[in-house]
Amino acid sequence: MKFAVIVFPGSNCDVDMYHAIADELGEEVEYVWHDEDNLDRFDAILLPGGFSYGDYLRSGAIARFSKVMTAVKQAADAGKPVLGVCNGFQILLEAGLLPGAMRRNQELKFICRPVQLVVENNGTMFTSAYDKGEVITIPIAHGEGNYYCDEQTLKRLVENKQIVFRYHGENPNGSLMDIAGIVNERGNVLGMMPHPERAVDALLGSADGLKLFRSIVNYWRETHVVTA
Amino acid sequence: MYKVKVYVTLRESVLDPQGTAVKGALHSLSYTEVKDVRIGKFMELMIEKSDRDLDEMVREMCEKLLSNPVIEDYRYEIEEAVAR
Amino acid sequence: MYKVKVYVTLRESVLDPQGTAVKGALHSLSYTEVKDVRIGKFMELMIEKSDRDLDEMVREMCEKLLSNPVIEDYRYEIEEAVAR
Amino acid sequence: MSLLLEPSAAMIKEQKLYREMGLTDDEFARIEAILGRLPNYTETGIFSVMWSEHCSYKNSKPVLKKFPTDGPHVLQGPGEGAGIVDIGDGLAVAFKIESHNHPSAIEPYQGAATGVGGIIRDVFSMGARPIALLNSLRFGELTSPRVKYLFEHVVAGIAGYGNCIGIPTVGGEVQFDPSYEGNPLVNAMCVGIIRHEDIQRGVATGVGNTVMYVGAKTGRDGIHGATFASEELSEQSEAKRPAVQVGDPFMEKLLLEACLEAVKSDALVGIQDMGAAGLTSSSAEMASKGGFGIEMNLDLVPQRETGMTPYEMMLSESQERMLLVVKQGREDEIAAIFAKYGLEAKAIGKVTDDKMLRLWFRGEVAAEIPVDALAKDAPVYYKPSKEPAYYREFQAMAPYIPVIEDYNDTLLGLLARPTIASKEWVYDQYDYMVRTNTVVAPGSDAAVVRIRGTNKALALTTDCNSRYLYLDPEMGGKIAVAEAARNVVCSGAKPLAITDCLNFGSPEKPEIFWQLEKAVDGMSEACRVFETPVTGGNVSLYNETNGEAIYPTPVVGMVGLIDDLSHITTQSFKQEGDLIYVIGE
Ligand SMILES: Nc1ncnc2c1ncn2[C@@H]1O[C@H](COP(=O)(O)OP(=O)(O)O)[C@@H](O)[C@H]1O
Repeated sequence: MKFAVIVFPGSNCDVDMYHAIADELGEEVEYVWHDEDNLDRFDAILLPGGFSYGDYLRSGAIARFSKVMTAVKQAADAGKPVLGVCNGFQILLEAGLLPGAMRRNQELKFICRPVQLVVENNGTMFTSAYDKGEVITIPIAHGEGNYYCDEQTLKRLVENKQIVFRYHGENPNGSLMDIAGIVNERGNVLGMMPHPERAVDALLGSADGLKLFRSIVNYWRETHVVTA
Repeated sequence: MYKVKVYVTLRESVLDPQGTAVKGALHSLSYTEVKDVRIGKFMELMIEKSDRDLDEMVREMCEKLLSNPVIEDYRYEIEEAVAR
Repeated sequence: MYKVKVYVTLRESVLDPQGTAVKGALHSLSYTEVKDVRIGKFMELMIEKSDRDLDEMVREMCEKLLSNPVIEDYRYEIEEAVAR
Repeated sequence: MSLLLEPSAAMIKEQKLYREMGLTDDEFARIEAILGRLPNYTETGIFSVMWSEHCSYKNSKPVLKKFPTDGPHVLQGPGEGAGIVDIGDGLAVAFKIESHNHPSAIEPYQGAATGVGGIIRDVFSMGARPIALLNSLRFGELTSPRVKYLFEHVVAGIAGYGNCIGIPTVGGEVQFDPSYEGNPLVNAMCVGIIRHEDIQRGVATGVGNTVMYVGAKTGRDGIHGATFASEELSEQSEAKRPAVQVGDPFMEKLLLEACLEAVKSDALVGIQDMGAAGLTSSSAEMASKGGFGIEMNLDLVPQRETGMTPYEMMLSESQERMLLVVKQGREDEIAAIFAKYGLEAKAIGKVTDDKMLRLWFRGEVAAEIPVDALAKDAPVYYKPSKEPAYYREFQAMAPYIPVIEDYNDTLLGLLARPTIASKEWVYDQYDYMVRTNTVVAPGSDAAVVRIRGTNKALALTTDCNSRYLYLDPEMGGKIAVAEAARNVVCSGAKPLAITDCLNFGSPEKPEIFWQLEKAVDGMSEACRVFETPVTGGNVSLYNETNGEAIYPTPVVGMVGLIDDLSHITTQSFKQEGDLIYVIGE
């Protein structure tokens, strides 16, 4: 299975994402520069965190116009797993691949710390290795993670079980319904503020994020077993 | 050359944490008369004359990039400016 | 009740990385007519009538809190507003 | 401002205008002698920044000579962007600390942010990949709104820059004391990893080689920042506001990646950050170190504003700029690397053999100065030193023995002191995990950052208890180094070397100069004992408000090596029933 890590100018969690896949997951992975327009050779697309284009104007607002985003849309339309973490999530929102928008954290401060999440939906291709209701520890590091959407959208997110992760205990940023991560209706595009790629090695505090990447690999194996 | 002023504001239904914080700070400075604060963006663009329709172009820029319709509204003003 | 609009802009010689980035993005969206972008803040304050001089009060708030005189300029407009 | 408005050479001399730029009468006479004529306005400005304490260390040089700077593992001692120490496996660690005190007092967010940006450039200009940031902060008591404002915005500025560029801020310290009320200290440290063969130096060599400018355009920001940093803060500081620059961490991220790619090319001869006194110090120092001259055409300098004069361009402290020397004929290769990141590398001059800094502007020579006069041969002063009366008094006092009635009360009281209390409020705002190598996060003794691809890690800390230094600078200096060493050792590491930032009051006062000398004596002795040479640092003098100096604050930044990840130790208690020992006296 082959992963793409998209690198925008100002991405800075690209290296972490790369190492999580290459070193901890043991799968193939390649950096893809923002001006490429073809992602056909990849089975899953990862949009890492960071400050694309300095996060100037609004986080993710400028990156969404990168050439590579057209290819990301195509991959999403083709049903490939697309994961956006932190800034990657913000870009997916700005690009309309996921509903809603981000506001500044309620306390108006950047927050970096490990937080607890509840796996609300373990029926997705990103979460099948978790138990439903499992509480996991994953770090957050963001200044704009205060998720917002209008009421109808929120209702739909709930009805379709699109809310995948919620903050457990204290909500660090003020997001609606303690949302930490959502998928699209089809279930193949996941955006989340916490950083699973920072939780893949117990030496650094937690390896709870590894199951997320394993889920993607499991999904891929299941769907590709015939052609393999 | 035109000077285009764009105002981007949070939609009324969206809570504005920054505005709330500023209101709190103003109160603690004893400006308790302040009942509400909303914070938005103010952009000044210098745009050269071209064949395109300026009004339409500015609207497009606002909708595509300068504002996020999910949470923001925008309005703009166009002034003729003397090239410097 | 008054509605006070405050415009905070970066001083002319101060670097505006945001404006530069937005200009670049607009160019790559083919709006090459855009020659300059400066990004500032736009604030709307609802202020209740009181004994204090409104004009002076707003000026004070701008200088103390709403703008940073080291790098920013401000101006404001006062409108009478109907209380909602 | 048009050139015509600049004072003439004669006016500068007659009206002693050079004094406003911080030059003394003697220094001006010396400049006249060096040039064999009167300097014009641009030249006077160039001399004034290069001969400021900030750039020339003219008052501190004799003191800095006392530091032990050598050791078998030292690959680069003081004098370059950062010191470099061998850590085996062909790898080395590059690190340095720097102050941004005065800018932070005026505009705390941008002052702190650009301080971080500057120290990062110092490290990657050596060719090293920055892997961690630390800081050391001093403020007045948290009771005043002004101090709260400074504290909040300094922390936000450090976070804003480091988080955006994606280098983890892994440690630091904060002390609150009335002596810093009007003059906060903001010291930032950056640590990087480098392969031995990639080490770069800021030199200009090879006649005909091309001088290239990369990064942000030059604006009128920060003109005379170096001189400003070498004066005490006063009411008039407000009027000097143009000295405040705004940082662009996004630009620096691009610059960092591009420079680290460029250093792999053998087309690159030298590279230096445009720090204090920007274009002036980078060009003059590179030429002086290389033993060559530099000629630049200022019309080619990328400019953000229109109508900039040579004076303004040479003294601008616009951030996120680097100066490169590239082999003649290979400019395109380097330009292509920068283009990938959307940056322009622009040829603005060339290396010459006449050891002159020559600047052209609109077809005329705007300045012509021997480079060594600006760098190597800048004046050095041996300031008088005098033991302050307070020191005698303290020494004569009987040792203080506290009377404690209720241990619980005292302990809780101590823990509530902002200086001692948890600093979580601070480090929660720093992305201390990005690049996923932070094994020990802020909150323990030293931070520990592993080195990917090896079984090694680095322990990093900044320390200085300035109250001890005030009471006894020599002993306090020893204690600062010893505290850093203890923090590093407690984390499982062997101390390697230190960088230091000497924050003091005005060296014109003999009592302050005495503090500086004694502190350095103490630090030097401790460094010899621990075998932790000083591989670089920074001096920030004139930290005074209304004639009152801060406590002597020589901040120590120490780097230690952990040979095996299994040696990493943290501070917290691990389980019930474990025995607690006290070691030492
Ligand atoms: N300005 C700061 N930036 C980052 N970390 C900090 C800062 N100040 C304190 N810390 C972290 O908080 C912890 C405790 O700091 P401090 O109270 O100074 O204790 P110590 O005296 O043990 O150094 C340390 O791990 C330190 O790295």
